[in-house]
Amino acid sequence: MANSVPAIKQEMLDAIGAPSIEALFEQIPADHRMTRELALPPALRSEAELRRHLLAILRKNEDCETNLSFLGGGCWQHHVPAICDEIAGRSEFLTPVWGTPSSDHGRNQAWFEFTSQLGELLDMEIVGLPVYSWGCAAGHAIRMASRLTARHEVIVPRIIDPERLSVIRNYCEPQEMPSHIAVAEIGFDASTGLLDLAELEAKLSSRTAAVYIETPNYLGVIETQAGEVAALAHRAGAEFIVGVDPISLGVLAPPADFGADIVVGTTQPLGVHMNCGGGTGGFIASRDEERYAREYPSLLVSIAETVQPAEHAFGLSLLHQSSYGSREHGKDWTGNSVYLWAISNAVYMSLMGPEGFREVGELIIQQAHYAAKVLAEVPGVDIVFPGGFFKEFVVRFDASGKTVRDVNRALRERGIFGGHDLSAAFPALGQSALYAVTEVHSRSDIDRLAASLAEILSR
Amino acid sequence: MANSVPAIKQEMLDAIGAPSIEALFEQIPADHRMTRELALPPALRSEAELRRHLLAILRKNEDCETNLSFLGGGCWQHHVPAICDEIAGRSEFLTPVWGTPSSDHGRNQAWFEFTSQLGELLDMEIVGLPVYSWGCAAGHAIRMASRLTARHEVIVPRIIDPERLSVIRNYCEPQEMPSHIAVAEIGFDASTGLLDLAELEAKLSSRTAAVYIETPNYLGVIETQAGEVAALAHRAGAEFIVGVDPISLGVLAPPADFGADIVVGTTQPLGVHMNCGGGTGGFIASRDEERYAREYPSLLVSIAETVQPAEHAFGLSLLHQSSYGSREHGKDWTGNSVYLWAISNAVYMSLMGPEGFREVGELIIQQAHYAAKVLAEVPGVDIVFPGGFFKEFVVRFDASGKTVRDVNRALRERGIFGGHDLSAAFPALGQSALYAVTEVHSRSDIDRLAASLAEILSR
Amino acid sequence: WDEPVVMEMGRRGRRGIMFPSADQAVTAAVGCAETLIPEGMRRPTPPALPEMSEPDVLRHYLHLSQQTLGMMGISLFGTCTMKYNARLNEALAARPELAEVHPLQNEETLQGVLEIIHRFDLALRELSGMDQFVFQPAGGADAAYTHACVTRAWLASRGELGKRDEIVTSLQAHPCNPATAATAGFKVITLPLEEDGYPSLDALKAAVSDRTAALMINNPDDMGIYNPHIKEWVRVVHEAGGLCFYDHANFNGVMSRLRARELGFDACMYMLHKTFGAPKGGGGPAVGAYGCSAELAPFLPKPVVTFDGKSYHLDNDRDDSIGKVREFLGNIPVVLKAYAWVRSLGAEGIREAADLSVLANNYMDHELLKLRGVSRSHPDIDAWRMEMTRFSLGKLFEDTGVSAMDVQNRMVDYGIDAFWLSHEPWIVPQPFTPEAGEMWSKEDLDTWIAVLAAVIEEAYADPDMVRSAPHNQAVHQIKGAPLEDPAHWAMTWRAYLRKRAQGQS
Amino acid sequence: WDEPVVMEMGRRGRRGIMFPSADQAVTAAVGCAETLIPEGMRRPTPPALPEMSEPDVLRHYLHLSQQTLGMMGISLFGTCTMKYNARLNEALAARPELAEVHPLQNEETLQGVLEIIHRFDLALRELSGMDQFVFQPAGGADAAYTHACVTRAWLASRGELGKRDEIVTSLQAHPCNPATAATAGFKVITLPLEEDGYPSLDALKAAVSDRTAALMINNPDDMGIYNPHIKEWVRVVHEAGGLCFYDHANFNGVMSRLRARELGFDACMYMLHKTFGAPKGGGGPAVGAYGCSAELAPFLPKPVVTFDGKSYHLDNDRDDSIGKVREFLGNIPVVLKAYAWVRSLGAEGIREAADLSVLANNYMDHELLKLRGVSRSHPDIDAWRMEMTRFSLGKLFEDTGVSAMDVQNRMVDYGIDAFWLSHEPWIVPQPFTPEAGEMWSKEDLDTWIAVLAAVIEEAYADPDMVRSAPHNQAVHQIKGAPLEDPAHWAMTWRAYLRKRAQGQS
Repeated sequence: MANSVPAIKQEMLDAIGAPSIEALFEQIPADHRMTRELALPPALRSEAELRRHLLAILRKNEDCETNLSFLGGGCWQHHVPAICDEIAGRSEFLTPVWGTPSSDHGRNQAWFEFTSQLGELLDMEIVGLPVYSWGCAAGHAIRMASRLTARHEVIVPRIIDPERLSVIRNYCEPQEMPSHIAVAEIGFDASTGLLDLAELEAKLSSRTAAVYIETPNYLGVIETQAGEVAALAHRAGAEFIVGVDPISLGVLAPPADFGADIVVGTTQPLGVHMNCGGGTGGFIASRDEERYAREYPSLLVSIAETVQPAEHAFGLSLLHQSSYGSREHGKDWTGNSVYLWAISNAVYMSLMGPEGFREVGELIIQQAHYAAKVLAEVPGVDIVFPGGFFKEFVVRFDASGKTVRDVNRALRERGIFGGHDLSAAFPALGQSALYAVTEVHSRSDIDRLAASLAEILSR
Repeated sequence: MANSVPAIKQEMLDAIGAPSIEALFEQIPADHRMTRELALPPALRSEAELRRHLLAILRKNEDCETNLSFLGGGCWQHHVPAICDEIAGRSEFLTPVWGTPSSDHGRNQAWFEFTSQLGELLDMEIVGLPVYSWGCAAGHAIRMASRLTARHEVIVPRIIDPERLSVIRNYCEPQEMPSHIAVAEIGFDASTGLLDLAELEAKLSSRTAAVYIETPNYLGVIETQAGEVAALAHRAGAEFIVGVDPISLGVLAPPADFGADIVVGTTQPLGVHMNCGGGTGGFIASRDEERYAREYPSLLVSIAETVQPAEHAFGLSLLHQSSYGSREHGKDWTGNSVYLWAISNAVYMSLMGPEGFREVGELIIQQAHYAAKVLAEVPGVDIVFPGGFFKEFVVRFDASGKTVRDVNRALRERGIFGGHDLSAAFPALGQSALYAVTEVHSRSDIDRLAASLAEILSR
Repeated sequence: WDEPVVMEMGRRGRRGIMFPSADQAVTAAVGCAETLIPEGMRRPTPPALPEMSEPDVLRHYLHLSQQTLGMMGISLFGTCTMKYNARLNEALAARPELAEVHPLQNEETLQGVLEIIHRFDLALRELSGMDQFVFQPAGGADAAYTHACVTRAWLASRGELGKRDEIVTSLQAHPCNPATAATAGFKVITLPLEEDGYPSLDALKAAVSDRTAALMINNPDDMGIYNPHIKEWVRVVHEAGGLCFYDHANFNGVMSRLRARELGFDACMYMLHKTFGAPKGGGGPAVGAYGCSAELAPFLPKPVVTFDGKSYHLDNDRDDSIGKVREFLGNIPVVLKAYAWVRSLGAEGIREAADLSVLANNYMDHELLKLRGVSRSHPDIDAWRMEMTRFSLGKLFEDTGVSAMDVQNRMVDYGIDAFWLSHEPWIVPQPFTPEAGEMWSKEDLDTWIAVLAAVIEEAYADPDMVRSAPHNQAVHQIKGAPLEDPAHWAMTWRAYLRKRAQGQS
Repeated sequence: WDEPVVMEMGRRGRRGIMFPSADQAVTAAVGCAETLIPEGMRRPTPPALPEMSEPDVLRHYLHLSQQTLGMMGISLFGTCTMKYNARLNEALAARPELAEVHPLQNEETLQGVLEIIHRFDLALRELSGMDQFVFQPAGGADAAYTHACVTRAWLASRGELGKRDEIVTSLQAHPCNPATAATAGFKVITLPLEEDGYPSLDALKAAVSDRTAALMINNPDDMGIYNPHIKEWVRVVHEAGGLCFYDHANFNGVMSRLRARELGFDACMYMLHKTFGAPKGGGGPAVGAYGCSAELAPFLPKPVVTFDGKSYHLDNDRDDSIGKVREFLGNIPVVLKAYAWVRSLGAEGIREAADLSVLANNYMDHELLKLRGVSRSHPDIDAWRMEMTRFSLGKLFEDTGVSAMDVQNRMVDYGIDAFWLSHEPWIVPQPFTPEAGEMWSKEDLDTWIAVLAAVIEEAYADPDMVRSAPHNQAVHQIKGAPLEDPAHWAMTWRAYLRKRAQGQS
């Protein structure tokens, strides 16, 4: 620390006329003080020692670069272009907190480019700065819908990430709370993974604030009835909220096209490493209608003129409705989120362009279907929803007599991370796992997986 | 490529009135043309594929982070502070070639800070921008001395890196060339590794342009007679050139103190990764006397005033004497070198300060001696020059009956890179290896080496 | 750089990054992509994204980075404890051993991650006296929200949920406390401040009742004033049957000198992206480390990392857990960086950091109060302030019409990024709250003071010039009104284009 | 940033980076450091280096980086073929699998490095027709020097060393050719240019003799003129008993269209830090890839990488080798980046790059010649130029007194870094040599042209303003005279301090 130098400390003490540093803590009563020294591991003051210590710990991880991974389920291994890391790692973007619209101009512009490009992918005119995660975005969107409709029930699909659902339930508050939003679930067709529309229709009512669905859903299936869901929801006076993986939108229709009012989703696939889940981020988007705009909890960056003719800058809109502006009267709350990743996302989207999103979408969907096909040929393996998916699909091992746990252990021994085990969260699917295939996989990776599974299951 | 778009190509062709791109190559006669397409491996146009391909190759290397390495001999594993990489990797410093003193101001200042800080370490007032390597620096310095003295003989120690000596011999030209500089070698004391002063005195003459020595020398020994060498050289009217490892200079006397006229050495230890030898760089320094200045082949950056009062910038001095300015009449030649590493070096030295250099020097010399001591206790191991060294020392395995090759193979199986095999280059030392110990080693690393050797040699 | 918005850049057909076509065997097996997409779910028109080359994208964002001042100058952004973010930590966090780790990997393959979590948990337990920490909350506010959720679960376990429905806080507590309490469904009672800088004990006693669920409070607050009755406060709330949550946003000045649990608190939170040296990233990725007593630990979000002496485990088998406040384990790279920060300092270094930050603030305080037009909150309290002081430019504003925001705008012209004003509501007029912290050198602090002095002189000499600042930044002062006007705000380029076209028509 | 020189920064006692003390067992075993240093060899006084904190060092160099224009704007630095340097390559080269590799490791542990070298060797063989490449030369000039050394060895093997002592080159060959030839001990014969842009065949015939060791030449040269008689030249030199070396500095425009060996050359060199997309780093680390015929291969610097179909080897057993021109294997990270560049393009991409660079140059040529005061060398040659054109601002200088350097200085005010003037000697007055290359977009080229046009207009309107440029850079125009004056030049801060003190006394 620059001022650790004793002479500097003394200069400062002399300047202020304090007898000692200790004296400066006079406000803290004696009986509030910690009575002993902190017992922490010894300092590693040299960078070389610290580096070595940390690296030795990190090396105890296995990673998806050394191993071949088919894990997905809300966090995916997509290719991260090198310049995403380069830009997000620039000291200028990495280290600041908050300045003025002029001193933060570059960063604010990058944020605006995040919202603008994501808006194009989504066909939506309002995109907020990211929130913590997809689940948090969904939770906020449901609360927005509840405020917009003054209703207190949300309908969600049974096929949903249990973690995300848990987040949503927390945002919906327990039933003892006055603003509690009841969460109703609707089932799915066992052969296709599509929503049970009859059940939806039965559960929709004048109490329904929102219908929330996802496409592709948590088990990978593209929801072909989304337009009908929208019509049903709107007929009931409910908001229609759709969760989406934006990397699918080069080839899949944006939810606005089939009637979504609010769109949420993840930002991680757009140029952010998995980071053991630390790459997670969520977005909220909607049409540019004042009723929606005035319910956003997140920060909103807008382009605006400066005092200089023909010059633009970027500033925060509607800050007053945030918790910063209105404390407990604000819309939910906001705070530090994952704004650095928004810059990575902006870089990613400008590298991709329309063609990049098309190419990556096509490659993913083809490879995922190829994987499903070759796995289906492995004795003992079934594909639960064999068509209509994007990058993920469910693999059932019941016929093999083996558990997912056993299969995955055997795969790990071969340097492969098998799909995420669904047996606890979706017991109806038996011994099933969620496999994700993306553009980082090659055909030979998939063939290797199939061969390994064939070997493992034949034992 | 930005202009690959067919419409852009056509716009440009239209603008210039050319019928086709092919037509633009009209200057090349038909019989000069390659008659077939290039046969290169298929393009990996996607970054993801290219990354995977390159990484798969790189992973075939073993490295000194995963393994415990005691290799040195001209390239050393020292700690590289993270901000050295950060600064050298900044696009602004990484990608430019050459601008004006104003547009390159930041880079030129960083270069001046390289020369200025190295000048403090060396106690020298002129430091050139780096040349390719220590050997190249030595070669140029010897040629400078030859021009300064109009003599054509250089005396070098027998204890010298054979690679560096080969570089020097090339710079000294074969005897058939009119400017040939004869290279005489002087031996060393077998028990101490110090120079044989009697032999030096015998070989010094009015033909001697320069005496070149190194301290610590190639086998690690600090040359305690450097002052006497200086006196002898100067008495003969020769220039005294000293090669030095700058990381030693926090604790060891700078060569200027014992009479060096020109100092050369390596820049790699100052914040540059080994890079499989790609971190190599060399420096040339001297007193600020015009006769020396006017013999430099390298670029020289000087501080100077600008047209604005009280403002400084940095420009090239004496460019006219370089090959750029004078072609075959210039001082040797110059060209692209390792100027980016000069920035890493500057960052390193400003992080280190006097205390950092003292600490690192003390730690290294203590650990190296500790290593020599514990290795000496291993049956079958002798330390050839058991005292007076800095970070390297020679380990002889003759008593064990094993070759260095065998020992090193066995060490490799244990994740250890043993010292560099000297048996071919220094047959007089028997089965010996040059071990390097630096601040990156811990005591337990050294103990592990000793235990491994004990185990290997006891078989 | 006069840098266009990326949406205006590029040319049709240009490519930034490409992907291979599927292997022939893949296409042979499954057909082309269109056939795999269900009818009606294909994207009908491509998104109107820019079409750029890779070098152009890089250069564009390099330019934007250079137009971001932040820590390139001097930033004493109060309450955010601007610290040095060691590049070593960035280099390590970027390694595949962390960056390419999937959160759903088997725990056997996550031993490094879990070890870091566990080791850092132990360090925070030592710093706070709490019994368990989790790092799932993705920011300080999220940790406050977590506390509100934990409070609900705790109340539910005692059959008091729905009965105890009030959370007490103070006017000076960070807005995230009342906001997250309200979002979680609680009523918020905000205690006003007295002359001594904190609410009175009597006010607290009047506020608590059998409806009290929890107290959520900062201490010291961001005025640098320490509530010496805090132990009594905790006792009062506990006696009323509520929990006490310590928002440790202002931990920097008290590190090593007091521990939340020893003061009686049931839970606390630290911001790893502030106090613990991880970079702010302009607002995350962040971590609000949430720690609590053994009594509350069963309610923590899951999983919790455990250590059996040999290996680390993810404990998901926690029936009373509130579940998740965010998917996965938390922003692990931030935890790594915070752990690195703790290890680089050790106990002595942490104490030194607290010492230096309090020393520096009092030095700033002493020098700033010499300036014309500057005063501080609670002038009657003559005790040394903690690591921050709330100042006021009210007098300057009265004298010149130059506001604190105008001063911010002018200071950036000197390479000094905005100071923090104050959270809502303002206690003093035209507030400003610099935080010196332990990183900045005395020279930097002196520069900061000198720049403020210069701007104040300018304000008295030429207020219009200061009010129209900045004058040498990438752009001039933004107009504020359009940002609040539905006809003009434009949160995306497509909204801007539409409104511009409408405005022109 | 008004950034001081680092030597003026910091404060006594401040620390940037620290090292641990030696382990107690170490000190117990060997004693303290001083006792280990031989008498008289201890440093008597510490070096007067700055004493700074780590954040201050980082910030200082970040500031300096921001004051370096380079590729942040548009840089068409002729002969240097400014290219995009893919960040992917930087990320890969920085990985420990390369950065932490020691060059003296056993070859079994270097298989990745050796594979890259071998694969790239094969690629260059295909591009050139040569039989073997080495990457030891650490720059283009070093490759020329290598050729001079190889020539010596070849001559020695034939008993002609000392007899054949002349190397022939042309006035337009890069200065490194005559300079390295001279350094290697050869006499240099420089052929003048004729009106058609290259020396006459007759001049060559007159120059060659039984003293001719080699021809060292560029083609095309950096005027964009291709010598159509080059095959005849090679024949003439070969018949005289000399070698022919092709300096392929200007390879970018002819890639995929011609091969050095097919034209008869015995050796050639490529600059990987230019033509092959590795970054320049402001002047290296660089690689001059040197390739030659089978006849010359025995003389190559050693080791040479070989492949036995299974693994890669370092062949050091080469009796006729010239040994080393630089320690170790070469700048391997640069080789990796160049290999990555070749693989990212493939044969078609390389052809496209050549096409685009020639197209872009002719587009520039066409547009620049419209500008007042601009002409080009050899105006009588109306053929399309190759990838560069040598222009002249001689007319502008005559009309206004504004020189090419003045124009450079003014263009940087517009964010366009200096163009290349010309190697010595100047063929035309006030030369300038932009090279468009394949990376820059047409929009960038148009901007470049527009800026030059604007500066020319300024030169006619207000020549003093242009002559005193730059006006909005970090610093103003440097004074040139002190740089050449022994009383004033100061290549280090300590020299500066001494001379300043002397000047003041």
